[in-house]
Amino acid sequence: MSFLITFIHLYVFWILLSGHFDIFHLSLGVICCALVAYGTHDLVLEGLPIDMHTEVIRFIKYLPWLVYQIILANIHVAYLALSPKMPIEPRIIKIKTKLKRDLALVTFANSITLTPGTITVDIKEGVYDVHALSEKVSEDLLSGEMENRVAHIFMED
Amino acid sequence: MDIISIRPLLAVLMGMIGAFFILLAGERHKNIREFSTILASVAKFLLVFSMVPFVFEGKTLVYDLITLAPGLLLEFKVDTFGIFFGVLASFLWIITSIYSIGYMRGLQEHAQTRYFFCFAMALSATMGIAFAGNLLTLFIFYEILTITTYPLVVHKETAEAIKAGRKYLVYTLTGGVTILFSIAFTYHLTGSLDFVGGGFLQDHGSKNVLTLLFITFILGFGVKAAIMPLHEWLPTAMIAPIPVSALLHAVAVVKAGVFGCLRVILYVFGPALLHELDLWWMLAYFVSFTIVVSGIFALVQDNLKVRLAFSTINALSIIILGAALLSPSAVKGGILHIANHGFMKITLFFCAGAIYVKTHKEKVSELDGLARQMPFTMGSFAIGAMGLAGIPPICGFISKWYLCLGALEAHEITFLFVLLISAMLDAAYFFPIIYNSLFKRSQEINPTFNEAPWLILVPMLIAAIISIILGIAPDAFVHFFKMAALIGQNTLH
Amino acid sequence: MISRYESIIITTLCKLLIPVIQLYGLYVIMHGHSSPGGGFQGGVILGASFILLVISHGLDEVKKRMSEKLNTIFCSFGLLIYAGLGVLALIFGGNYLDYGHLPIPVTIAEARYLGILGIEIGVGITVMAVMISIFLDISSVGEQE
Amino acid sequence: MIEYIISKYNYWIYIVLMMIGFYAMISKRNLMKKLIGMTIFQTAIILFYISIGVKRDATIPIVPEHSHEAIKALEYVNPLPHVLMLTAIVVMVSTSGVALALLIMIYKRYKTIEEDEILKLRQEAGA
Amino acid sequence: MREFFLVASMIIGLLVLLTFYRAISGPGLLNRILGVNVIGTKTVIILLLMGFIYGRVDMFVDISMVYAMLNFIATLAAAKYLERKVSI
Amino acid sequence: MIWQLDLILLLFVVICGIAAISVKDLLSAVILLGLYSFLMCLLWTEMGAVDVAFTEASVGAGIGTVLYIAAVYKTTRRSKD
Amino acid sequence: MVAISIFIILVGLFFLLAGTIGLLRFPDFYTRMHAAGKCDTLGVLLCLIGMALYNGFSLISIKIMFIAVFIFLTSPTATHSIARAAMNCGITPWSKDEEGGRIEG
Amino acid sequence: MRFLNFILVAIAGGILIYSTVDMPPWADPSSPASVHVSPRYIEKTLEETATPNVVTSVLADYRGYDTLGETTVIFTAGMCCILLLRRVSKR
Amino acid sequence: MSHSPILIIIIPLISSFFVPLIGWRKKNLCYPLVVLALFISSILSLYIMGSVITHGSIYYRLGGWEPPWGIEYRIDYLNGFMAVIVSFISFLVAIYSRRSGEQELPDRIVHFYCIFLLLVTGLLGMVVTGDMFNLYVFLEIASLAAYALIAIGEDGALMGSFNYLIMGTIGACFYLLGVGYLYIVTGSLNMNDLSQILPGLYHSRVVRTAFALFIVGLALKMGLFPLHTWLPDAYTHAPSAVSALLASVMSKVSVYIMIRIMFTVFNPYFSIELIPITTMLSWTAGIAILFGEIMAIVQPDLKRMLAYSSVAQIGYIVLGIGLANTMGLTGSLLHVLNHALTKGCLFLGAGAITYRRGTRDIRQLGYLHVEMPFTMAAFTIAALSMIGIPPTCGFFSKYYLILGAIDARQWIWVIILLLSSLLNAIFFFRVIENAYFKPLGVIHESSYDRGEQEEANEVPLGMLIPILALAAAIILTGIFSGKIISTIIQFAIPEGI
Repeated sequence: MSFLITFIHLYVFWILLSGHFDIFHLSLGVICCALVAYGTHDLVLEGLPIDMHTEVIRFIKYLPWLVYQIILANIHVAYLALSPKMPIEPRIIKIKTKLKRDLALVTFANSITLTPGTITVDIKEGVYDVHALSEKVSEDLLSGEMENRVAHIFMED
Repeated sequence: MDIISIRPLLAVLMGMIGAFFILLAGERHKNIREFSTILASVAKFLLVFSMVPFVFEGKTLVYDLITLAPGLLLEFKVDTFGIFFGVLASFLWIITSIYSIGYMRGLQEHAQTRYFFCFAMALSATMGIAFAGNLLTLFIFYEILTITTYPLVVHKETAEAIKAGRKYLVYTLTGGVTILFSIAFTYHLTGSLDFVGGGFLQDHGSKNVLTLLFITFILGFGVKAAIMPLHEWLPTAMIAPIPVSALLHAVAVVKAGVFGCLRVILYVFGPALLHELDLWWMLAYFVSFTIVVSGIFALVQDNLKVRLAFSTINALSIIILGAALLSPSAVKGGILHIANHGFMKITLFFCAGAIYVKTHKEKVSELDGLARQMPFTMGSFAIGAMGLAGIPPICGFISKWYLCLGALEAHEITFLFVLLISAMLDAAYFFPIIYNSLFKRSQEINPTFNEAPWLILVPMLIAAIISIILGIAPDAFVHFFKMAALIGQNTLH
Repeated sequence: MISRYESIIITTLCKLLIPVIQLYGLYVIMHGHSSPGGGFQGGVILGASFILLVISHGLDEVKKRMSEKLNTIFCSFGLLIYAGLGVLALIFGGNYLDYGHLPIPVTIAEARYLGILGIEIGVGITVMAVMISIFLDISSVGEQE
Repeated sequence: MIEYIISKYNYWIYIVLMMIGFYAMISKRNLMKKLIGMTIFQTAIILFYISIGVKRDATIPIVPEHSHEAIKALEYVNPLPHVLMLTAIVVMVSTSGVALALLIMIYKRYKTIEEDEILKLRQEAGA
Repeated sequence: MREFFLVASMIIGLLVLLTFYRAISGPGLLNRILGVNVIGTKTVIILLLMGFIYGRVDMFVDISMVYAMLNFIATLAAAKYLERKVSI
Repeated sequence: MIWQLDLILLLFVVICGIAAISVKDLLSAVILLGLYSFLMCLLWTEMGAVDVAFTEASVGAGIGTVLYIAAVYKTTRRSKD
Repeated sequence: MVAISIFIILVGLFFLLAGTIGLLRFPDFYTRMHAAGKCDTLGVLLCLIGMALYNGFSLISIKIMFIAVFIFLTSPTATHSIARAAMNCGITPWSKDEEGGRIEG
Repeated sequence: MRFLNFILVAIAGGILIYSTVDMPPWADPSSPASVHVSPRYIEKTLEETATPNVVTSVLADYRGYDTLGETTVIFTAGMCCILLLRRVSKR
Repeated sequence: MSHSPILIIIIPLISSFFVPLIGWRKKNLCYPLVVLALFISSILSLYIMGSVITHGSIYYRLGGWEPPWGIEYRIDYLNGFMAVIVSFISFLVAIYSRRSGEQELPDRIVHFYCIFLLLVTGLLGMVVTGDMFNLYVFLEIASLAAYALIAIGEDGALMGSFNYLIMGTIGACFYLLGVGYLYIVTGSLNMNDLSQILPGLYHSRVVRTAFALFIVGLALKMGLFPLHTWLPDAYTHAPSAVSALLASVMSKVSVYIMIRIMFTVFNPYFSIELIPITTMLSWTAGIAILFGEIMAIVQPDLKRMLAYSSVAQIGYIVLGIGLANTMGLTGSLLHVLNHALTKGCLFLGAGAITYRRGTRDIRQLGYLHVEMPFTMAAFTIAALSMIGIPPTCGFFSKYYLILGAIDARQWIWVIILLLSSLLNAIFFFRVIENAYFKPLGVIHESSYDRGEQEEANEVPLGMLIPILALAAAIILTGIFSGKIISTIIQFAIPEGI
């Protein structure tokens, strides 16, 4: 099962990569994807959920929001960098999270890191160490909106 | 008139085959080892001897083995001079073999296999030198001779022996290198290295170049011929066992050097060229110096073998002097002296060996009254010594006579005097030994009859007797006299 | 450098990335004809994916997927494909490495095309295996005695 | 003169790079530094080769697959140096690999990778 | 349009030059890693821009993608090194 | 060939090369070597050598630097020069 | 379309510039990391989108977007790993109060 | 010693720079390297090997033997590393 | 059999792929495979030599592409001669390597064989190829293999190998750069093609620089005097089979390339008349001879002595090239063969001595002739060949070199050659003296006493046979050197000298 899922995803990727749609290249793709999927399916799908469909859709819905957040924060950081006084107040904040699954934890952590002004330094037993560049971004983070949205994706809310 | 014959090759190989069997027999089967030594030596002598008639018919036996280089063969050519040396060396090997068996057994030496092996190889090389048809072949066997005699020189394996071996190597290899250079240069000049009676270097190269070439040749061969500034190795090498000194340092090795010198003088440069370049008298003066000085050196030596060594140096230079004078009689005498000196000197060395085996004495001063204990030995010694001093009817007289004649023919009175002085010196350093052994008494020596073992005694006596016979009838057996005359004819045109 | 990376972020992400990288490596090998890339580059990318696996998941994970023995076999096998194709051409009457003589029922040019593909695959396999083995050897010296 | 400089500058830069690497290889005492120099050296040579292949106003050496026009060689960069340099890069990587393996062995043996210290250690061991 | 991409790539080149200061002068290892990482990301863009300049972007995408995928391996390795060895 | 980029990149490469051999910390030198390889890759792409650049990209980013880092890891970071 | 893509690329370039300046100006390693890793992310993303737009809808554009995805995946990971390493090495973040006492990574 | 090395390097560099004088100008389309052997590769690659990527076709076909050597180099390197290092890990 | 030029390369190559595979299951099978592969290869090389003699040069197009575009194998007398030397000596060394390998590297024998085969492949590939770049590739195969093989030797081998790696890489890179310089002005990589294009460009600085780069690069690879610094360490500490192979074959292959480049790719007119390279080569070679031999005299370590002697012998060969006349080159080529045989025999003998005695100190070799009579006999023959005693082969090459020097009217080389002969004698007779005529030194720590040593304690047959074969070959080559010259070497000398 996990083999098949991996295989299908990889094959989509292959078709997008390969510009050739003749039988020869497609069958090459089948062989290659099968090889890779055989080698790595246990690795990839270690802790993936059963209801993948919903999660993917939710994740895709989550992306625009994330991009929006990134743009907002980015402007802020650009301002910080370019303003002559450089009004930064770096700090480390700790966030206790309710997320459980690895993937959710990672998504949240990477979202934090992607959002300018905050970097996940470490995760230890459900506590995030986040380095924040200024008070504004840390408050945004502490408001918990992002965590809720991530939790929503992975149905942990 | 060249006959293609495998005999020269066989004669050369015989020693190697013998050596192979010696190695095979090893230390375990002493009798087989020694038997094969003798067998090989006899076979070799017979082979060489069988070629003598051809030479007298005026024919040359030729055998081309392989091409060493384009236009340069490893070739054997048995001409008069070659057969002369070959017969001498192969005959002396027989008696030396018998002698060495006695000597080695008598002293219970170590590493006898190596000894006999190297001996056989050295004789093989000597034969190769004798029959070499060109300079390169000669040189190849010359170097093999050097290498195979080295283990014999260091046979005793003491620090002193090793030192002597080193000295021997340094001298001879340097000589070899010089010869190599000369050969290469000759090849460069002429494109050929084959011996031609009367020389082949005329009209090749300028005068200076040829002079240089001659000097390097003589320096190269002169090392083994122990011409005076280059003689240092010979007395040192006397540390070797007596048979080694006897055969190799009195006959094979040094004679190979002389042989090389003569080949160069007579067959490479040739009398005409040497006259043209005025090199002959340079060489003659050079060796005259050696003759006189070595005689004087010999006088002051206390060690019997070293005294003999200096006597050898003396005799060798006399031979070269004969060749250098380039007059028919001188050449004849010089060449004859190769054989005569060989027999006489080997007698003397055998005597020294016999004395050493019996009494372990090496010093001249210790030999007082020995004649009573070892009459045969001292008798032979007397024969050898008288021969060297040129007293008739021993063979040394004949050669010296012709040498003197040659000096007169060449209108060089100086060299006549040199020869006479050398004879006197010879007498001066040998006769006291004889005198003392006969008439002086010593506490250490037991005056009862106590000769050396027969294996030692017999060869010694044979050598002494042959010396006398050759003195009475120089043309006996293998016609050494006739050969020497022929060589003179062939080369002096 | 052999143990598992302790950060969950890294392990998880690498887990997701590795198959993609591997597939990309294969893509590069297979499409060397019409776009840049080829056996060596693809092989290196494949090797890099395993190196990434070592870094993120530790040595044991890799040993499970690519044992030393398998690795050695791959090392030789890739080159054998290459040299073997050459020998095959030799047997079928061409010169060594003359793919035009391979017994494939297509035109000579296409036979060469396929021959090139074959050797690219061989090169890729060897390069991957060797890169893994070099990295493992270098980074595991003295750690598993 | 200016024209001369302009027409050759690429070659000169490669020489400069190569000399940097060369200097590091023969003059640095740290073995790792030598290896780094070696990489720079080899890369400089590769740069030189690639510079040979460049043609003005030419594109990368991948020809269009289904074009019906005749292919003109002048429109494409010379591919041969690229091929050679692919091999050279591979050789470079392989050499680095072996060199690093050696380096690790040296470190295991001598506990240092400074050449002079190793020499001193070996002299002490020999004396 | 080629000119625009050229200018864009020149601008990024200049940015790389600025980043170079960080990468070379440091201070320290981590800043260098950071600088190199940043340059790596910029490289991806320059590669693509060059593809547009040459007009053959389909050939250059692959290289960029390699960088996008593999660029962080070295960083990870170095970071892992630092996790073990405390002294800098 | 794009000579404007060419000039800039050549300059970078030289600076980077000098930096890589003059840094005392070996790990930094290795990192700079990785940077050097990036720049080389860019340079070669710019000269039209796509395949070479591809190789350098994969080697520089995937294997070379990592190997060096592993080697430094196994040996030492300190260097006298 | 071309104009839009040029505009987007220019914006992206602006963010890249801001990030670079931040990289140069910020006082310590962690803050620089914000500037470098993050401003870049958006800048790169915008540049890529601009180029994809310019290229039009084709497989190439999809590949370009793939590049963006990969950068989004790898960039935070790399940043995180460095940050973690720096933290584990005991580098304390700079803060306004104790300017002198910071240790550089 | 350093100085000596520097001199050595300078001499080597000097010689190399000296020789650039006679090189064809950079990026010259009519340089010998561009007109002698390589044109055939570009013009004939599709016809002879059906491979649009000239580098690949040259690498794997025209000069395929070089590539065999190249792969052997890699193989050698791998085996060398195993030979040098793996004994340690096996014990 | 028309494919034999490629078969001599790919048979060892493919076998080397199989070695690790087989070694995983059965270690014992590796050795026969290696020996078999090298045996076939050497037989084929003989066959090739034969057909070169009967039918002239052989051309082989790899991949079926005609020369300037594809890679071509072009085997003429010079090539074939070298191929025979390389394959035969490596075959003998492979036979030898079994027992010594078992002792020196017991647990790594499989990969040792694999790399050994790769080394031979590289060397053979360098020899037969007719393409400049292909040569570089095989050069690197051989070099990498050599680095690793040296490094698995004893204690000091690591640094030796590392230095070799650095120097060798510089050398190879110079070579590569030279190829590039030729390519930039000619656009070709094929040797034959180059030799036709180049004469018009002889006044170009690029070509001259390329030539200088080749010479320097190859001099580094072969260990010519000022660039020899890697050589003694590497040869001393490498496993004995490896140092035998490296010293006897690998340096010769570099020499071969030098000859090939000087006289085939460039023509003799260029190499001799236009630039003073021959003079420089002969001066360096002369210094190398003296330096190497003087250094060899002071070495207490047998293998180190041999290594320095190698430096000197490389000097001989290069001197012959530097003389650049027929005789000199004949001597040079003959010395390539002779030194390959001789040094092989000497290193293998030294390995055998180490195998039994566990020491390489020359002073502790006492009574070796009783313990290992055959080995010492072979060693002695080889030593005599080194010194240049006829009828061993070393004499003849020296003779030709002297002739060459005389022909060139350069007396200083004559003197140096003659002197070097004596210097050789000094250090080889030191060994012989110690082995034959000196009792076991008191320093010797092992538990031998005089009574025990009288027993022969010869090395195993597998090690002995190659040594004896080489010794026999030394004498045979010496005796038949005229034949060799008239059938092979005189045709191998490039035209126009």
